[in-house]
Amino acid sequence: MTRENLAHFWRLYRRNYSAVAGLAILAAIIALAATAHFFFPDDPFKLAGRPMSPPATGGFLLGSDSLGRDVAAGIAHGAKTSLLIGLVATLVAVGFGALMGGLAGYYGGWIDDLLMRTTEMFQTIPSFVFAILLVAIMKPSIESIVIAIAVVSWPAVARLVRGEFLSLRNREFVQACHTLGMSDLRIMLGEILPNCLSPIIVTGSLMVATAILIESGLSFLGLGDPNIMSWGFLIGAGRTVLRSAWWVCTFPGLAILITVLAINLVGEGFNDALNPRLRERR
Amino acid sequence: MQAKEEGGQPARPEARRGEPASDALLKTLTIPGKLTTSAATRDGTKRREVEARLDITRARETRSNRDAGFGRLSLGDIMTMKKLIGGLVFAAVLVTGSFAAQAQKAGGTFVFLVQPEPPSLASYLSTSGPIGLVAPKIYEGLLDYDTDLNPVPALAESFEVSEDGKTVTFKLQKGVTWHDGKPFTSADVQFTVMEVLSKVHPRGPNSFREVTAIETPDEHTAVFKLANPAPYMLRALSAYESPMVPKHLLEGQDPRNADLANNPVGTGPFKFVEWKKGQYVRLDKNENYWKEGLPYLDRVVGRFIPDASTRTAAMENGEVHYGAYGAIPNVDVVRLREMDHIGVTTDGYAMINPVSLIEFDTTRPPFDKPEVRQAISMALDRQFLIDNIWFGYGKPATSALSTNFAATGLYAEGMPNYPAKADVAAAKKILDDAGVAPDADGVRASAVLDLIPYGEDWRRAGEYMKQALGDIGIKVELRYEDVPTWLKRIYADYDFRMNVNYFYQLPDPVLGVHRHYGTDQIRQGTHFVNSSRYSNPKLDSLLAAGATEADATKRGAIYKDIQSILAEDLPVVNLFEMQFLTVYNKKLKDHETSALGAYGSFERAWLDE
Amino acid sequence: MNHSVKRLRYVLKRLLQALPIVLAIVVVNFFLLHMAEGDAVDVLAGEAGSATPEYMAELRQKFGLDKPLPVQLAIYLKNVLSFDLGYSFRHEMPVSQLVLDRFVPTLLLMVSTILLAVGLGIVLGLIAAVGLNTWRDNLISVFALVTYATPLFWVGLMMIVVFSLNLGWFPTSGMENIAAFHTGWDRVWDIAHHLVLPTITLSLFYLALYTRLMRASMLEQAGMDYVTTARAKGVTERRIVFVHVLRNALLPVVTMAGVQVGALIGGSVIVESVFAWPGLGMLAFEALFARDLNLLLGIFLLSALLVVAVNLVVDIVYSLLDPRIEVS
Amino acid sequence: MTGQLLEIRDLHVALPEGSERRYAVEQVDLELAPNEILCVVGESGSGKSLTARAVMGLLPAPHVKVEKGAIRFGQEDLTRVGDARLRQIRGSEISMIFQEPMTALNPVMTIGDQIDEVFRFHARMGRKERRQKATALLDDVHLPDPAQIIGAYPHELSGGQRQRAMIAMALALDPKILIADEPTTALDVTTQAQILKLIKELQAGHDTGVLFITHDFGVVADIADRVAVMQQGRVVEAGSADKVLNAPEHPYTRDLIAAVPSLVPRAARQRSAEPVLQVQGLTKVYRSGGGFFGLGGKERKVTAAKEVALELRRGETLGIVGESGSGKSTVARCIVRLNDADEGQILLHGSDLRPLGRAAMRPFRAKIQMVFQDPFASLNPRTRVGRIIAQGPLIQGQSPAAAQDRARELLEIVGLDARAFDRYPHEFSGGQRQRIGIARALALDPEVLVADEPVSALDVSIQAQILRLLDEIRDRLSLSMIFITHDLRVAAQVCDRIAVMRYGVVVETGSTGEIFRDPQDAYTKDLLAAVPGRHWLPARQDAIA
Repeated sequence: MTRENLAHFWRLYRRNYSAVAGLAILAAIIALAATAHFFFPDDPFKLAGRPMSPPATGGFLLGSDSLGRDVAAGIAHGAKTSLLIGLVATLVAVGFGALMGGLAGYYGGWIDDLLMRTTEMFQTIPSFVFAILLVAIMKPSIESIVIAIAVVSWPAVARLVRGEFLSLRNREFVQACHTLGMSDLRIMLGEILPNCLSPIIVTGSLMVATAILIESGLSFLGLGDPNIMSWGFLIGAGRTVLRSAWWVCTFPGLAILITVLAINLVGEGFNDALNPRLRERR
Repeated sequence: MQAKEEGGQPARPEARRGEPASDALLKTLTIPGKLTTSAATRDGTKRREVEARLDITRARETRSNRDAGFGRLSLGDIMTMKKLIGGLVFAAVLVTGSFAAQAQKAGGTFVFLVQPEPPSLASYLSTSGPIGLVAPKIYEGLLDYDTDLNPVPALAESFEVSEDGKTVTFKLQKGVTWHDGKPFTSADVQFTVMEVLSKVHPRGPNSFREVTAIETPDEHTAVFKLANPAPYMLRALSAYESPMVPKHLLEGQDPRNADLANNPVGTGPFKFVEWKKGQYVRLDKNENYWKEGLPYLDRVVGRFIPDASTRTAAMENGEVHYGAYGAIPNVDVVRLREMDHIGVTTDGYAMINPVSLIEFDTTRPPFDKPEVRQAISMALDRQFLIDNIWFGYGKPATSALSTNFAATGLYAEGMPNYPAKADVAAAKKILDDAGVAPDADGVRASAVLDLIPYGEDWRRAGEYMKQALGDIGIKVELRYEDVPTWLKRIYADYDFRMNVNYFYQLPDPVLGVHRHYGTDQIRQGTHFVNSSRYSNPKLDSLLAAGATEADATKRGAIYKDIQSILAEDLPVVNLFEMQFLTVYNKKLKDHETSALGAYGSFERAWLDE
Repeated sequence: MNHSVKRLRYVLKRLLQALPIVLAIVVVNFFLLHMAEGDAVDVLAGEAGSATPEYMAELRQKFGLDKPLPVQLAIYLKNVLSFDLGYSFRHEMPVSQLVLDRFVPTLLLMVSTILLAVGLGIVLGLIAAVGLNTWRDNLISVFALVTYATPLFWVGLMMIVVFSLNLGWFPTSGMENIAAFHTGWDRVWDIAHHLVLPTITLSLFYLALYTRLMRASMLEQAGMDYVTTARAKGVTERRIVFVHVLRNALLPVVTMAGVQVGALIGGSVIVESVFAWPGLGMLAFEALFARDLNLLLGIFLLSALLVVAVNLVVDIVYSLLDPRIEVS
Repeated sequence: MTGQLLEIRDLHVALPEGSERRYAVEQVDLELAPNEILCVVGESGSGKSLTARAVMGLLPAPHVKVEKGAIRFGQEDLTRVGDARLRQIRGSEISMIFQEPMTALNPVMTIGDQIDEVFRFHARMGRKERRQKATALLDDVHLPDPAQIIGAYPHELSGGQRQRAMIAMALALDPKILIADEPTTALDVTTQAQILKLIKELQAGHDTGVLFITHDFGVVADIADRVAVMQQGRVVEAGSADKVLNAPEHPYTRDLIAAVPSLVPRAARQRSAEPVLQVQGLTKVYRSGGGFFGLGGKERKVTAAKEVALELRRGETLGIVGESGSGKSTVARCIVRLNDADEGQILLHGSDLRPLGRAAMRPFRAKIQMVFQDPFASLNPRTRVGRIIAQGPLIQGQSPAAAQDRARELLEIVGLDARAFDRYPHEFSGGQRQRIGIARALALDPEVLVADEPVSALDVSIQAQILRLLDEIRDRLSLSMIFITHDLRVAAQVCDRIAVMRYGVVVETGSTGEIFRDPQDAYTKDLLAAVPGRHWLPARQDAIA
């Protein structure tokens, strides 16, 4: 995108106040993740003080957990992991989904049939159970969680991209490229793909949110990576002491809620700004 | 479901796996001495109140035994039975009479937690914990054991051991019928022991190893013919350990595939009615129970609630009355025990004696050096683990043997390398002296720590250890896998460096301790044995001697030597002695009338509603 | 009559089309499960406590786990095609019986969740769209956003704390009051009572989804030409909303409901776990960690069929709503 | 004036803030008498549609609203009456029909139900009576088998039938005014003629005043009693049809009328004998259904082109004329190898292109290029104009510098500023974009240019410019051109020879002069007869080209 395009985009985007608020929150969370090492230089797993200290006591802003770890530090460091998992899983899912959907939509015929049956298959399997299965098989680690989330998320992207490719491949500008003798690959990547980026970005931004939720669900069921601090980990670790130390579970839960909320708002903002047809509605 | 989503249980040990006794049981044959164990440390007024009541019950029981001319008999006494004169008769005691209701109220539905849902109810096939919670209410054994581990009559009204110890004659109760109406006879005993327990039960082949034949001179007499004397066999006749099963429903089938597994028919106080998978198993009062007037309860329901918080909630608002073996997480127990309607006890686990520990692969660096293992033992704060993860329930380990063995004189005090509080400086010094020096980043060694996948607590423990060992320069990465993966890794592939685990030490070290250390216990593919692959000929001979030594003092000395060696070598570092908790609604009365605790029949339990 | 024959043929054809997908699911999962370390025997032996390698080998033979993979798969597929789901290693019961036992609660939870989520979602979306940019719209939008962003298990746990423990309105868990063993209408009422919290918990996320979709769909349809036509005819706004726009706006919601079924069954694992609801999700979870292959495959098979069936129902509903789609 | 049905006075329709203009409609005065057809004519953006909607009170709220002025209907000012009254008026006293009958009808309601609504909201009638009236109405608009159509859904009808149903609905309660917003634009020419006839017939029978919005002077000539010409939101000229059409005063009106292509074919040109492209026996069948494992249902076949034979000679423009579905576009797409024909030969200088694979085709790509219909869809919105034009040469192996130079040159040739090079397509108007599309096609120095309806999406004045440009470059670059169009007026001015297609078959081929003068095939005759305003010969300053 050029600068003028960006400026145009921003003009449209900022008309949606809640989206601007979402962006601000998200920026704050990213800043938190980026500065985690500055404000909380210690390992977030470090036993920093008296276990189960309530918020604002014992030097713990948001309290400490059952081992005396700082919940605030955990949230700050966990932000990085959760955002990273959300982002990477989404990128993988979007990449793969776009590949499958793009090929299916562009070529049609038996390729479409085959790829779409495969997609359907993945949509027919109960997705969360499948994610659990994958993590269990690959053993809980941040990589396997990312892969599992991506595996259950890509079909939605594939369907979306297929639809876009289907409609775009018959657009005249694409046909013009055919008449110029352009290769399929270049048409797909250079001509069609840029034109379906908007819906992909919108869907992708919402998928980041979903990925964070899935990660927390997996952690809740005990399938998180035990070596890496994430919000899901905090909740999984805190749920056992939920009734006696509400803060251990509540603050990471709120962090997830706020982040997912912010991402959703940003996604809606993207949608409004990128989708001119809906623009007038707000 | 294998555990992982579970939080907060101190252990769901039996829930997850059977008692890993193995063939070592056999060796109890020659163990002399008194083996009474008392697992619980007694504190807190609430428990005391329970005990007071239990004492009354016990007194009553004992009295009735005495009245019948059957003296108080310790387990040790039974074990040395062959030295006793002639034979020992215990006369028919129909317990029912002496238990005529005083305050007991009949009726009501008793709901208890069974966690996780058992795979089946075939207690003759598996010693799996959840089966143990349900099946003994349906099936009965020949004997039962009181809270001091003395045998009391069950399906056998009396037994007699011949002078040479090679013949044991059981006189069976009369008028006992199976739940389907067929009479219970000596043929059932013969079939159960010979065709079922000695063939398909995990421990049966050992318990009944010496049984060559069972003769049935009449319907109410079963004569066990033994190749060698086997007094330990008389400890293994409880409903939990050796349930009597109906011959007419199993004969001619493979017991492993029989329908009985899911539709049990026993002689016990409660009849199996239905099992809603994923919800509950329902047992109703056996109206034709041979103990007249019992049971008091109309109905017993075992509920399966996978989520620990929800289990606590259900206990809290009275939807369930009873949860044992850590069904309620310790953190919630701390809260619940303050409530007026909830009681908590550590009783009922006398026979299992659990200890948590770290197993090391002693064949590969860095843990092939005993010094590294010592340093780890020094660097871990046992009291921290107990206080913060198990919420005060537990006792720091001080030796390879649990302090519960103090009663039998086997436990040795003052072993080195077992501090209750961490001693980081000492740990570092040990490493420095051994030449395990830190690199530029301060890292002396790094390794993966595997965690037993039986609940959140172990993950917390692992997270703590990662920090604690980081302090002495041992960089730890945690690994938490599901049960089958973990079992395979540790016991079949030996693909690990250190592993957090817990074992039952059982009432005698031969049963629960030897399996960690003996060279003969390096058995690839068998779970819960010497996965450290520690092999020390000197220790092997001491273990052998300890198993056969009859004299209590000499045996104590042998075990002191064993503990000294192990305190230096530490192929396994014991962390702490675990205490399991039973949480119950105070409406429930008389639920702890046998040594088996939650694995008991609950025939005398009643609800005060 | 001709119509119903056509519809029946359509249903049959769709089921036939689904067959390869369902089989593919079975095959994929079969291999995935075999990639996992350990097997059912390891778990059973671990539970029993003291199994020897010989005993384990014997068990493997009994379960057929000693055969080469392709043979195992062939045997399984052959059995499946003759409607035999095999025997659960762990529960020592036919898989079909186990799975069908848990199917009813799953269906109950699923149907009530879909009804609540779709029904209420439509109503809320409609209210929001009609009162665009009013406080109602804002309130509903905020509600939808927040529920969409809240982790399920958190909601579930909080529901129990608030509605079961503090207020005592609903039971904490389970499907029935098992101490009571109600029969007849009492039992129906009892189950309904137990159903409330899990349904609300599970449906919140989807409720948010459908509310937002419905709102967007209503707004999109409100800009269509036929709405202008209706206005030009002098039709009241009320009728425009409820007769013209609503039916068209429902179409994407219905489609989405169909797509979500698979996710719903999966997502219910957490809710089933929190509320001890005896559904398929939890059974699958347990089966996975017990490496109870037959059982897990059976569950995948059944849930795949369920998804196929629901999609079929959705398609038929769709064809009833939209005359442009012909069921043939 | 008195006795008017409708008087619009000083109407101002304001656009939302930040728009290009403040008013979409400004100072508009119009009046409509009973039994009169008033045509409001103008190009896109002239405000004609919004004027019509303002009368109905159907301006897109809340952004666009009447700011000033009055719309007097009887005793009332429609800009001031309440919603309830407005609803009463709509459908019963003033009704409206729209351009696109497919989207203007609710897809999920039957035709009968949609007509029924008019009665339900405005008249007290029993269900049975309403149904009878609806059936009668459908009969009035000459729909076949009204009893069946009443239960049909919109998608089950053809475009013309749908518009008839719309008209039936609009006239259900005998309104005083019918507002028709480009009601025939989306229809084929023969259908259009029928619908126009129908509107006129019904209007005459019911004394209805019709406010007819259109961009097409041919249509105006056919039906208008009076004409108002709008430009940029203002009425620039109004008067009787005869006066405005034949003696326009305002320069804008004159320009517009001058831009309408004449039906009289231009003078024949010298013809080369050298065939560039020959198409023989071209057949194309579209298949749908089938699918994986043959489970997708029954296969459906549509023969879009059947044994089509064409010949294009050097320097000439061959027109392919037909209505939608005639297969004219299919033929074009087969020639440029966008579609693969099933049978036949496509001979370019004697070598058959049809069987060539991708790679083998590439060298021939440069020889045949295409110009597309939709100037908005035919340019990638995310690519700069310079790149769009240079792409072809780059693919064909030219150096980037050469390709860029060529692109700049071409921009000049098609009449665009060189600064256009770095801009994006959305910054250009439709006509300019079509120029860019032409430049792209020319970048490869083709011998044959296939233009698929290149001007049908453009306003008439722009259309004239583009046609002029195409003529120019054909001569300048000695191109041969295949020109696909549905518009006989355009064909008359552009083509040397014409092939008429119907249902995939070429029914008649001949020189433009012959075809117009003496059509042989009955269908060609129908087509010619249906051209709107065929009897009107605009006074033109100069003929095109």
